[in-house]
Amino acid sequence: MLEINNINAFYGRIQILWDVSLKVNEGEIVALIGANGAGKSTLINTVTGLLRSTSGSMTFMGKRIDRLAPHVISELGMSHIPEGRKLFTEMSVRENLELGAYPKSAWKTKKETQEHVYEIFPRLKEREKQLARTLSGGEQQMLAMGRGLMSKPKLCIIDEPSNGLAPLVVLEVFKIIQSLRDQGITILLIEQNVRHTLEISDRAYVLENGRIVMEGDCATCLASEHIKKAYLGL
Amino acid sequence: MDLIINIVLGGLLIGGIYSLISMGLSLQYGVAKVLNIAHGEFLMVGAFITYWLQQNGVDPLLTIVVGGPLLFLVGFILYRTVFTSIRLKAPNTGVYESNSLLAAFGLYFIVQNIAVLIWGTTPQRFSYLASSVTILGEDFNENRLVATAFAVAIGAAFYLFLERTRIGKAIRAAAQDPLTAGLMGVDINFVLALCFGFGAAMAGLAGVLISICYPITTTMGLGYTVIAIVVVTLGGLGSIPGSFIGGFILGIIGTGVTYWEPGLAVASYYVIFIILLLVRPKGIMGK
Amino acid sequence: MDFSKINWKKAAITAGIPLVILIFLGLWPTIGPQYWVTLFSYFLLYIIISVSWTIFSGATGYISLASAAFYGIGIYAAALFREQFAANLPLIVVVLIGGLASFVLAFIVGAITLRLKGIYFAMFTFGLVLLLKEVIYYWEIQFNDLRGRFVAPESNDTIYYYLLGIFVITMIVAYLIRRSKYGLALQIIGENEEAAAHTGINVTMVKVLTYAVSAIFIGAAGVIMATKLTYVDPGVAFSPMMSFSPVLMAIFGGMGSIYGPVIGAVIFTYIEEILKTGSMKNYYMLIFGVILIGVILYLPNGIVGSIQNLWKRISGARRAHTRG
Amino acid sequence: MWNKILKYSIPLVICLVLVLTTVFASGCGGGGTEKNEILIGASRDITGPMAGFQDFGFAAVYNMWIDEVNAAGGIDVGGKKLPVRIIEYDDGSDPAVVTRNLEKLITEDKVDFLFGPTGTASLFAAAPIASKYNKIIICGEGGATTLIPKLPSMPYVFSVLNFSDHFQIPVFADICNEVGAKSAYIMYMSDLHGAEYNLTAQSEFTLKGITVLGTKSIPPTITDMDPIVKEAKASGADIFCSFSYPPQNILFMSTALALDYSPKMVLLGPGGNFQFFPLMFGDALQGVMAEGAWNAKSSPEAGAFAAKLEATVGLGNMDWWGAIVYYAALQHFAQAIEKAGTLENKAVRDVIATETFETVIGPMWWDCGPDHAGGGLLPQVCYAGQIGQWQNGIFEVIDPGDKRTAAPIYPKPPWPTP
Amino acid sequence: MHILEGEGVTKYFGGLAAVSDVSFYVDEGEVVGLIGPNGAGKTTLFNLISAALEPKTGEIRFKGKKINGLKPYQICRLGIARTFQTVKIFGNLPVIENVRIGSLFGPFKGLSTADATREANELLEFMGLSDVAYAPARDLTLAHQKRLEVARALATKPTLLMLDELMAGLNQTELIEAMDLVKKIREKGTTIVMIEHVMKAIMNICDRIIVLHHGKKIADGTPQEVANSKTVIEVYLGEASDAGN
Repeated sequence: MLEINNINAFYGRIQILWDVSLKVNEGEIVALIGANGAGKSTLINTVTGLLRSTSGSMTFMGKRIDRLAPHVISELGMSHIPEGRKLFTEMSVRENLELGAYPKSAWKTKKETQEHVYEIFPRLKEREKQLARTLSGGEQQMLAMGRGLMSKPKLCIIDEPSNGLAPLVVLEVFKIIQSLRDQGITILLIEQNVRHTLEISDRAYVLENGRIVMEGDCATCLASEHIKKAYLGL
Repeated sequence: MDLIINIVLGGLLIGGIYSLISMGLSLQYGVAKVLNIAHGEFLMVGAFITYWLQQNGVDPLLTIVVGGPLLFLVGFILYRTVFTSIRLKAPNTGVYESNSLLAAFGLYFIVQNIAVLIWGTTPQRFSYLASSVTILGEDFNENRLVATAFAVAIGAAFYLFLERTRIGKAIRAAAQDPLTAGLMGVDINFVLALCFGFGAAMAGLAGVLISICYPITTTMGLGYTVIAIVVVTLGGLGSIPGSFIGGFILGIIGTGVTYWEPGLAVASYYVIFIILLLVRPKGIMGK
Repeated sequence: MDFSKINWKKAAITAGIPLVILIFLGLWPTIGPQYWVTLFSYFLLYIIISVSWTIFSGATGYISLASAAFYGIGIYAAALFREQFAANLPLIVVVLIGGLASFVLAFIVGAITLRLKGIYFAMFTFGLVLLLKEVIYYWEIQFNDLRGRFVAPESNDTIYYYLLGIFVITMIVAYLIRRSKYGLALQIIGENEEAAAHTGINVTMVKVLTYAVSAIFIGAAGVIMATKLTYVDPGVAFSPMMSFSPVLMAIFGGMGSIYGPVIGAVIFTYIEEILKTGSMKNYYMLIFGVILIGVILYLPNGIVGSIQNLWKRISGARRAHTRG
Repeated sequence: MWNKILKYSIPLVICLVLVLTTVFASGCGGGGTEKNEILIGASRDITGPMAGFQDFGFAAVYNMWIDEVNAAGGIDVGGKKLPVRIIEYDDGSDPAVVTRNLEKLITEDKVDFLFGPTGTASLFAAAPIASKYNKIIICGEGGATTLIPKLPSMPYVFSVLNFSDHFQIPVFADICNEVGAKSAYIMYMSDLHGAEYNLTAQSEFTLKGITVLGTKSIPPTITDMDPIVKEAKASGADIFCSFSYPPQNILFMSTALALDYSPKMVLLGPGGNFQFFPLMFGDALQGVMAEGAWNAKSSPEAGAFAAKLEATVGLGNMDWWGAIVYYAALQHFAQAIEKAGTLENKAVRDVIATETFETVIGPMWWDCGPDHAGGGLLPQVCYAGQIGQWQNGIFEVIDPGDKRTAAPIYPKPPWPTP
Repeated sequence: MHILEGEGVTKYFGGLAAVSDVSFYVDEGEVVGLIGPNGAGKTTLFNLISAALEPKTGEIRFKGKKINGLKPYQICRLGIARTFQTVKIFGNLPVIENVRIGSLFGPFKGLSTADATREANELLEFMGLSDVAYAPARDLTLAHQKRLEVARALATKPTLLMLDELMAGLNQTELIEAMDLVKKIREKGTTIVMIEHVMKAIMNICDRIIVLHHGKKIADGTPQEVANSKTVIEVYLGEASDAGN
């Protein structure tokens, strides 16, 4: 579904990504793991079109996307749930969701999609009229995810959903991610909470210093000495 | 009591026009991040188009249908050609803001010069609904009443547009966080150009209404720009409702001070302005 | 310090060129035609103002629009102490008073606006200019039955040499600040104020003091110009163009080097002169506006910055060529 | 090779620039030694807020005058007829730029004489510069009493226009007494012009038994006059005085019409006496007064001049305040040059300051103080009129005495219904 | 002797306690690790100590003297230097200038220009950055930028150095180099507090570890003690327990 081949990317004059290749198949949860500053955000920004790669190619749903503007890519069915939620804090829950359905195709069916999102996150329905900034951390994450679903995406990129959440809430979030997959949404999950991520994912890539240093199914990764030492603190 | 009625109602009657100008600037400055020094020039152009059409027998209020869309188009094209290019070339927001301020200055010079060449600098006026209406025992200009009604209607229509429509929501989202709005699939360059265009259109509409009420000159623009900057600061940068309310507040303050000492009316705007910046730079509606 | 040969040559050039220019400027009233002495006075005035503006705003990125306030304070110092037909203080003392008054005003403004960042600082300083203008207008009319005041005129040469003196001091101070550790501090405050504070810089003190010092020259220039204008009123003294001109000039010339604002000021003043008095005088604002937008679109680093970039590209290409 | 060129190019470029500047600048300063024209310089408000005056003020008159003079072959200077040419620079009504423009005109363009700029503030900026360089300046629009004590030290400044205590307001107070107006409300612009008119009016009115019921100053930036008009209406004064400029006078008229404020007597400042006012307000202007007046009925000469001016600038640009005295001053000026027989400023000035010549307003001379040593003002007797009133579309002179062209209408009729 | 002490330090952000009633100490010569999940309040605590923020309640003492209420530059001149989670170098300046700034302004009595240059060269040598001394700082790799930030902090002659996620984003080799660096700095006699996510580094270098979670201190002890603490494991590995609340 998403295929990234040997891309390189720079911030200013510093090269951040070095020959990164990555593949997401339909119906999978693919985990992208890496420490702070490993280049995960840069990779995502490149995929979503905020940053131009200098070489390499990216295809999504069989279409080249490396030179497309962010809003065009999102119209193709890719949704990015950004790190730190990035909600429109001065707008209501409902308006945040509506903005998620901004692409023209999604806007027409926004009422039904919204009902669907409320089914997944019943708590959002209760708080429909509240301003986004008055929500708790967990609710905000749910709103961010709900907003991401409003465009009826085929691929959902979820960036650090557990960031700053209490453990119980984290579990809930991960459960929801699994249920999304069950509804047929492909997911690229970027996380620091390595253990949980690997438990729910199908495959994983490990990004270090802008390079993919390991890829494979999650059991292998969990068993790897490198992962244990570097990320699990064992 | 008479005095209070006069101050409050009189203030509201000027405030409507202030609101309209300021909402326009708020869109250009709060969302598109262009401190448009030429804002008042669009107003002046709107006023003179009305004057010119009126001289040729067109009802001034009908000009709203022509002037608004025309200036919207001008603003939209200006943003797409000049300011988008400045934005894309600037390494950060600070550089974009200062460069677009300078470009707006250039625009100010250009528009002003063209207007002087076409219309000269003699003050102009025409008579429209020039009679008075008695409200609560006090006389008020009928044309002010009509202008304020139109200003409020235009303001309310625009507010509904922002609240209810897809593009309106995108504009509000872009005002808060343009990057994330982009993530939602909003074409930021288009939305910002739209904002600039709407800003110009509102200035133009305010110009139409001003020409109905007051004498006009080709050099009046800058004064209104300064008032708009004060109101936008008063209401909070980027807050459209803030600018709307701020306009009325400034109108009332201005009228009140005029009753007491007209020579200090303008000074009082600046006093409010700099005190507000010191005490509450986010404005009355900012958080 | 590395006292290698190249440094000496460089030092000779860096000290020599200003010396040549200074001698030229010093002799100008004797070799230049009468009006060109006046024109050069205006060059010097705008150089002083744009360089002073750049000392603080160019380095820190805080756009100050209060130049007109400092200039106006200087003008009013002259109006009060160098009146026509009155017992007056010596001109040099009034220049000092003007500079000092501007210093004090800038110090107060700096101290109370510390909280304001970015565009808010710019707006505050601009509001201040407008407020001063309105209040002084009101005050003069209400309490002194005056609109403007007459200032004792000075000869063109006196005005020129005073401006030249202020210009030299301004350039030296700008150069020293740029070279000293305070210049460094200003520059890194502009880059990252937070990190600067945690590196041991008293950000508040550096900012307020430099701002106040940079205002001295603008105020002093105001005193001198008042003797040239001979009639001043608040509209002349606090003309908003005096706030915008230095910004336009500095950006036009480029703020990366000390020459940028100088070149910007000279070119700007000269273009204005040609346009206003030439056959295109009815279109000068139009042409001026087009030039302004053109520069922003096509020379975003200013004239000096663009030349430097070009220079780098040429010398870079040359180096690459040598290597290849 | 390239290295060296690049290294030395900076000082080379700088030296080149310096040399070129000197050469270019000295080239600019040159000019023919043989005089074959009379060069007059003026800094005018071509683009600024007062640029309207370019069409109907002093500029309209002197342009017509120059055309006339040149059509007649020029001014006779020592037996040789020299044509007149004017150089105008734009000052955008910024007095600071006026100063700079005049210096350029005097020192670079080497003009022989100067014509005044637009507006009182600019005139005040121009007068000391003209004095500094000893250049004759004939001033048009603007002037204020503050100038009078300065004039002895400015012998080259000749200010044509009449201002506040310089005869207008005393005459107005006499008219008020004549028709029986008893009380006044004064609105004045918070600048020199307004403040002086206000002060003079306050003392003149008190002197002549007219009560001042209210006084308000307005800033030049005023956009809304409702509060003042309402207050004036409430005061019930017989007379309303607006000592301000055309934009404010227009604003006052619009506001008064809309709020139906029609006092028995309305006196307007500049603008009220220009022909564009009746074009703008039509019948509503019946009975409205303004300061400074003349019309085609003032004298046969004035009638001929009015016809000539109207043919040149059009009816809409007629100025019934200053035009005739500007023209008279120029006629006087030309005769003074011919009499002096030179363009040397000192000689010409002495003639201007002492001689009386026949002009469109009759015999005209300058009041230059004791021994004719200072700058000049026109004596009261030279003016065609001080106060005018619109009567059936004509700006009638209503001064008591022989200048009067029609009797004042009092009270003025109420506003016509729209 | 406790070189740095905190007592009941509390800071709210919009009603939420980012740091809540935290008491801690650091002894002279120690290397103390500060760990906890994202959002635990570690960086906030750093900001409170370095006076970027002011605590709502509680007291922070340095060498026995109360330091809250001082300005950041005063803290720096007292001898507390810090680095930032997201590097805050002066990108347009050459590397050596970045370090010189530290020497010129940081110590209680700033150095002369010549001394500062000499010292900067020494520090760059020490940090292994001599090769890039005249390059603009923004052109450095992330690892080098982090080192540069440490060098700048050291130039202010601190007795206490606070490192915020020095190891984040480094590869294995760079990680080992960074760990060596910390040890070297410590050998010079500088006390160190470090926020770190890389467990290997923390376990390896630190004498003592303080664990924060949801703004509260939940553990304080030697690496072994912390590693064996049930609460810490639960919090860190996200087991289903309610340890944080």
